[in-house]
Amino acid sequence: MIERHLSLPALRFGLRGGRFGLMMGVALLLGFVVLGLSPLFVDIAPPAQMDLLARLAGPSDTHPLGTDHLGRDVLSRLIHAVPVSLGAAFATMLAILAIALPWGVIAAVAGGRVDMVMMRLADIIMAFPTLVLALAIIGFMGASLQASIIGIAAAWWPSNARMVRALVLSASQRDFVRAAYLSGASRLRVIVRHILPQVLPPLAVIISLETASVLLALSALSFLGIGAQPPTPEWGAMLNQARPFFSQAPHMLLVPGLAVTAAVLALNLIGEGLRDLLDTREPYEW
Amino acid sequence: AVKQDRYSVDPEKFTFTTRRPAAQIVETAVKPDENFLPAPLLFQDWDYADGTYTVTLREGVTFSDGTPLNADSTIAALKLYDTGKSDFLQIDQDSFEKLGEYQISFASETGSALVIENMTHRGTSLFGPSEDRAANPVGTGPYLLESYDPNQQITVVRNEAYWGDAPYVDQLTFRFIADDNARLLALQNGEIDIIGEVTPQMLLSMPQDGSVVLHESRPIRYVAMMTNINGEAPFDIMQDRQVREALAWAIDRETIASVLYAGRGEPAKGILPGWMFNLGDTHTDGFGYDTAKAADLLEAAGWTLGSDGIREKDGRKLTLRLVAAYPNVSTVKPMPEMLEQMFADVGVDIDLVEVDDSGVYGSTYLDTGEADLYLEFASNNNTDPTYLLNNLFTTTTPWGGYKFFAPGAHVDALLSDGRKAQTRDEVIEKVRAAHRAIVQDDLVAIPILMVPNFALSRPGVDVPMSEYADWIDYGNVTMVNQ
Amino acid sequence: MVALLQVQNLSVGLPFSAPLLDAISFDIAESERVGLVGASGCGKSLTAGTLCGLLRTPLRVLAGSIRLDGTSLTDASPATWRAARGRSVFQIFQSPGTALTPVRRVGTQLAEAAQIAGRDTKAAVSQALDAVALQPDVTGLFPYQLSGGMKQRVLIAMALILRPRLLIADEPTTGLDVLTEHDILTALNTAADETGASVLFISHDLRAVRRIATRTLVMHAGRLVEDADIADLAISKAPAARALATAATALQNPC
Amino acid sequence: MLDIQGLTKTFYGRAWLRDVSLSIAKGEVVGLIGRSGAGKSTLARCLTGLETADTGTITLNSETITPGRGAARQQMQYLWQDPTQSLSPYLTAQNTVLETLNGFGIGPRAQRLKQARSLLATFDLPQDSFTRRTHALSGGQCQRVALARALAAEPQVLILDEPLSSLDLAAQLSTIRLLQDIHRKRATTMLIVSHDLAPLRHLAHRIVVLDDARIVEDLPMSCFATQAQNPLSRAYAQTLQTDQAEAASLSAHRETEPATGGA
Amino acid sequence: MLRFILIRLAVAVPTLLGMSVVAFAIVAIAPGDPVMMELRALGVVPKPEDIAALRAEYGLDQPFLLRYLDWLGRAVQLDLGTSIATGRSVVTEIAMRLPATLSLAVSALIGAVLVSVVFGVCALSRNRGVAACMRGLTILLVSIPSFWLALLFIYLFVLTIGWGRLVSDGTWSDLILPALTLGLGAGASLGRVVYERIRAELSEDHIRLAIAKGLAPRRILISHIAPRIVGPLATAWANTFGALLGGVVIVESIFGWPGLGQLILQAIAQRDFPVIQAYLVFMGLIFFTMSILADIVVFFTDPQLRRTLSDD
Ligand SMILES: Nc1ncnc2c1ncn2[C@@H]1O[C@H](COP(=O)(O)OP(=O)(O)OP(=O)(O)O)[C@@H](O)[C@H]1O
Ligand SMILES: Nc1ncnc2c1ncn2[C@@H]1O[C@H](COP(=O)(O)OP(=O)(O)OP(=O)(O)O)[C@@H](O)[C@H]1O
Ligand SMILES: [Mg+2]
Ligand SMILES: [Mg+2]
Repeated sequence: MIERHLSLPALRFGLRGGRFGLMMGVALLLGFVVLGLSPLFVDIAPPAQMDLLARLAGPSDTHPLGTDHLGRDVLSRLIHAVPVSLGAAFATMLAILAIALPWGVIAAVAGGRVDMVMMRLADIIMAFPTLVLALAIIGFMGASLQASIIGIAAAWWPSNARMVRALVLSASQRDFVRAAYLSGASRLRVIVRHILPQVLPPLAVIISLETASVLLALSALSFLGIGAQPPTPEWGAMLNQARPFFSQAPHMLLVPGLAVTAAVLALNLIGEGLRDLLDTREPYEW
Repeated sequence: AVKQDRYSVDPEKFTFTTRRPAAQIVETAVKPDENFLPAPLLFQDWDYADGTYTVTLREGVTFSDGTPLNADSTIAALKLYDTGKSDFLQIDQDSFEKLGEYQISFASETGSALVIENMTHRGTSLFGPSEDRAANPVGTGPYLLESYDPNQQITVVRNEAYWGDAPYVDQLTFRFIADDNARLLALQNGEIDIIGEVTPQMLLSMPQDGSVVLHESRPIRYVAMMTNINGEAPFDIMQDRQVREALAWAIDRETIASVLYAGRGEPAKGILPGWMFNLGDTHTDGFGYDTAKAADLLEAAGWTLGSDGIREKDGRKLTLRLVAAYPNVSTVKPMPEMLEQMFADVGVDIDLVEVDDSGVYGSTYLDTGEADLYLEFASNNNTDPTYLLNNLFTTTTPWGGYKFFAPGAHVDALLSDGRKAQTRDEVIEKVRAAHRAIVQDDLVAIPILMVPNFALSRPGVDVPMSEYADWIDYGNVTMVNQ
Repeated sequence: MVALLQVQNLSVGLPFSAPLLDAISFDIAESERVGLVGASGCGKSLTAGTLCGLLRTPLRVLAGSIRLDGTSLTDASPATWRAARGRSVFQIFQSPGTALTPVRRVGTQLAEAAQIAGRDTKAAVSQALDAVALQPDVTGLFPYQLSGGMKQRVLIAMALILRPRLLIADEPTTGLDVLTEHDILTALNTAADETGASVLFISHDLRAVRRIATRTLVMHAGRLVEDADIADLAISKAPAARALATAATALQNPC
Repeated sequence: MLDIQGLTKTFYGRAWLRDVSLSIAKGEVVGLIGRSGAGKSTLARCLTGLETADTGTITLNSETITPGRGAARQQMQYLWQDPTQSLSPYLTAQNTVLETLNGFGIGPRAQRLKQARSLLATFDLPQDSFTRRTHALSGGQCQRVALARALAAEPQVLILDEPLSSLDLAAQLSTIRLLQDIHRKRATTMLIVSHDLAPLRHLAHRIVVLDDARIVEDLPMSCFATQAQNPLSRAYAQTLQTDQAEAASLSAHRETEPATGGA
Repeated sequence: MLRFILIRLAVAVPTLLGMSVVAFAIVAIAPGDPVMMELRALGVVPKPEDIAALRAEYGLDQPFLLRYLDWLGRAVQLDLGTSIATGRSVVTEIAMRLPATLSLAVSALIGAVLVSVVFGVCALSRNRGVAACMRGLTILLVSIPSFWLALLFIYLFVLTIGWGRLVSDGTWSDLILPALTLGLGAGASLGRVVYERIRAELSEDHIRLAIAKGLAPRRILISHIAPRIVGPLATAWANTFGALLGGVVIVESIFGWPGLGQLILQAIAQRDFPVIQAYLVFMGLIFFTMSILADIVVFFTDPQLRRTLSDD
């Protein structure tokens, strides 16, 4: 009869698939971090160094992943793109959270008319397809990585604000939250000590899944040529440059494509894995 | 296949936007000859004296609706043109006079001696009277509009009543494929026969096994960097001519030419090709590739090498914003990245902006002067020798010109004198002087390459190329047996 | 005579940790009504769930055997379980509020049971509703339109329709007021009388157990500590059983 | 002392409380019974500000109060129907009580932790459970912590929503003892909501029956069994009698085995 | 029912108005003068009078609010202005492209829904191997960038095997590859939702009762789980449809599919302001229609909601 809120058995006996996935995801992400840091320790050709005689060359000893249309080393570009691509995704997510978190929390806590107005405003932005709104914003700002970060963040935050609001709302309706207020805790303390701890774990899930989507969106923009500008090494931009040569030099297309997929996969695995770990529901088996 | 549907149904905008497809349906008054001098087409003969043009029309030409081309219909067509928003010819509307059944006269609003020369521009094609020029364009050309599927394709069929030599091809279909890559792949895949608007990337990635054939004209398009000589800080570095010259010496044109445009480009000394208008190429000296000289020039200008390999002066880094946009990035790609590398070798840091978007280009960078260098790919696609220089480098155009790279009064004077000069020689004289000022003395345009006009086709197709893309005669494409 | 349900040395728990049910053994004879009592969290619901094959995943049977009506259900295939459920064993759950599917009408859910039992739908449903003193028109209602007591009676009606050999009732009256509790227990007795089913009645309240059963199993911390007549609990050797009896007495007597 | 006048509450067009008036004297313990869904909890929640009544006034010591606001937040404390759900899983038992002491500024700051611990100790909670979080406590222990928290606020009125129904018998018994104890020591005014009359015999001075959103009976406990008029009240009185009869059968053994008495 | 829709529409009005403001403002406050843009694009040498005349024609000399009200007034009469680039009315322009985009988005959605059910249900399979594989595949498909997948498909199916064409003119056979590209990723994301939803239902008490009754898994899925999850799923479908409409931008340009995506890309590049505005408004409208449809599904599948909303 006694239901536990944070069923710890799940954490203790986490034997579900999520565990494995989470570990894979973390390993992949760590792999990217190591890859991104490797230029500090290993001697790697500068990403912009051109070897115009060795253009579009396939994998070889000197260029393990081949060269691009300007004879630049694809591996080096791939590695130097790690901080750019992942960094941009995290920066975007940060920007999204910077708006969505206060927006969602304030709307949920204030309730009533404030909540309604804030959510209507979010609805308005949400009604436009994210990518298109981002395109429009970038169109007016001029193409650059910063512009696409701003564009994506501006078009993306409302859905996250909604999620945050829903989380805070359901967290604040728990009996113990209202009990804490009635037995003397100040509103601020209720938010910080009783609501936030409930919200953080699911938020971690949302953040990693959303960062994955943001990474996809950013690379899509770069692929369209309106995100990161050459010669900045960035996976989406590398794909954009690889496109004309994709029948001649498929490695140019495969390598960054796989990198994007792996990075997005890592974030998704982490998100799903966390969700599985936090999942207190235990489905019946039929 | 061509890149974009520029067809507009707005009658007032129609003239300038139909371009290639409409070129088969309507004709201009004159056409460019080998040396880019106007040659007779609908105008048989013309004469200019004391500000008045007297024109004799070709006889026996009829519009596709049966209206004969005569003094009345020609004046109507020219007036129709001028009622549009594109007052490009600047003909004095009140000056039209019918001198005979096939003879008219008119005058220029601005006293220009080059109105006829400007009539080789496809935008000035003569349309016959028609209620709806979009659905039913009436022209004198070799083809008739068959069907128009907006943004997808335009099909034209042979006009059996054409006054001139009948074209070979019965029917032409122009497909619009915006994506450069898709255009090439579609050609490779046998879905289309010819593609226009060929980019260097397409040439780089073009299969070398003969499954795609390259057609080219004489070099006509220039690739050059316009320099912002009137910018405000932080875009004021290019005001120093020494820096401009240093950059000019830092470009390895030979390498670029051999890598890009399938090796078909040539290192350029200017932005007008020497063969055009018999300009010759002795009036400019050009710049070689000499990094030491470039470094010396920068040193002399006070830019000394910093520890990170980037030059600096008074604590300020030598970072220049290079915008590559006109007419779209894909026409020059990947040249900006190569330039960036070359400038890095002499200690110049480039902040590269690629915008595939003339709108942003104009409003964000060009009109505001918020860049140091503007990489452009264009040509004097007109038989008016002053056309390009006047449009880009004077302050006397109706919109005030692109003030950030106009050298000033002396070039303004040269070009306006040139436009009003009574003899062709005098015109060319002035153009040479202005050209030299622009690309050599004042160096507001750093020339890089001179590039032909390209088309790609499947094997077995011979395309009669023209330097001027709008004048490629697709109707006379021939099949050659191999 | 062989008992209907034989449970031997049944242990249930998470793998690699101390079992939550520890070597439980008991029998229930045909048509017998047995009570199962114990403090909160001692493993009563777990026992009931195990008997229906409704353990949630990481939990599982660690040892022991269950035989129902001659069939062994330990390590049975899903199909065997499916065949046993409903007709051989059926359970009424602790929380009536959420037990019925919210989006389907009560009638449909009862009819579904009739189909499983292979009985004439209309007759069986109306007969069952009558037996638990519900109006026939509840069939047209959705669960949210019923009170807790009515929902619990619908579940008992479902048991009447299914006619299982063994009916498990897991605290069917918790959260309901005493008056409703009284009605439910009456209905449960009616159901058992009509179908001749054996009943395992689970509760922490001896008073409720007394209305259904005499023989009572007492659980404490996952073990079965007593199996006796309800009246004998107060003199049981097991302290847990005695505590229960004492508490029940103390609560019912004015101080 | 606590005076409720004309309280009305409707949800979705249906009235769950209709013109409910009730006054409770200082130190009095009132039992509120009724069938499931009669509106008992709704009444209790209206008194603590968890719901806002549509109409009606509540006065405490002749001052009109808004439940859950201002001083009323401290003066009226509420004990949730499910004690485990009303304790934060993020706080230890002693921090839960400390939060209330801090929140209402009770006692000198430096003394509060000690105060919290001694309060918990008076509720028979073992020392080692003070620093445990609620998920490591049993249901009965949770309820004690919740009670300790409510009393830490030093309220004038304590409202308990079915304090027994989620507990097993042994826990019910000890909770009753505890409440009796509290009342003896502090003479706190209490309103106890229950759906069963039996346990209230040990606690309540007065029984109020709520049915169909109205108060239908209001009698002292001592004469409830004999004087109740309303059919529902009679039915409740009836359960008392059958219970007593059945209890007799159990106590028979008790007399033969006196050693078994415990708790 | 009708009441419900009316209420829903009434609630939507302020949001729709807000949307129109955003659509209008995004363009109005954008830097750059559309008139100069247009003239430049036309290669025209304009006189200042021409510029002024053109500005007046587009009403650009009016204050913002006036322009907005005027635009809105015409918009409700379905007059969204004239495309600067083509001179056609914007409504015609959109109507011309809409069928292609809708057929692409709808077929991708249908495919995605089917795929998602397969993914979702298989991921819950009792066979742990199958379940793990399905979940893995779902996550993988969610993670693959659609544009990259499109290029791989082109490489594989068009260039290597020769099944499709690159230049599509809107015929059905040309739809398969783009729809597949769009649908797979969306299907995988929806599959996650299906999986989550079914899993949530499977831990509900009422499913426990259904199992205890002895119902077969298929019956439980169809008659106890499905009616509970179609509501939330419909909402997810509506959102996915919105996302697909955004996603077509890239896929259309890769496959040369003549739809709205190409239109908007071009319009943004050319600053064809009336088209951008109309497109944004239009997308908002589609989104709204979809979410109203989803709400109707929710309304129909939740008896309690149905009662409460028709009660008062
Ligand atoms: N999935 C699980 N994982 C770990 N422990 C569990 C799980 N399910 C139940 N338990 C534990 O098993 C014990 C027995 O639980 P059960 O639900 O059978 O108790 P109960 O006797 O029915 O109690 P109540 O009277 O409160 O219903 C409890 O201590 C509970 O915490
Ligand atoms: N926030 C709410 N919104 C809508 N209806 C509500 C709300 N709170 C309570 N109700 C309804 O009011 C009715 C009375 O509820 P209340 O909790 O007061 O009953 P109760 O007498 O305490 O019953 P129980 O003995 O089951 O606890 C219930 O039927 C419930 O559905
Ligand atoms: Mg239980
Ligand atoms: Mg209640």
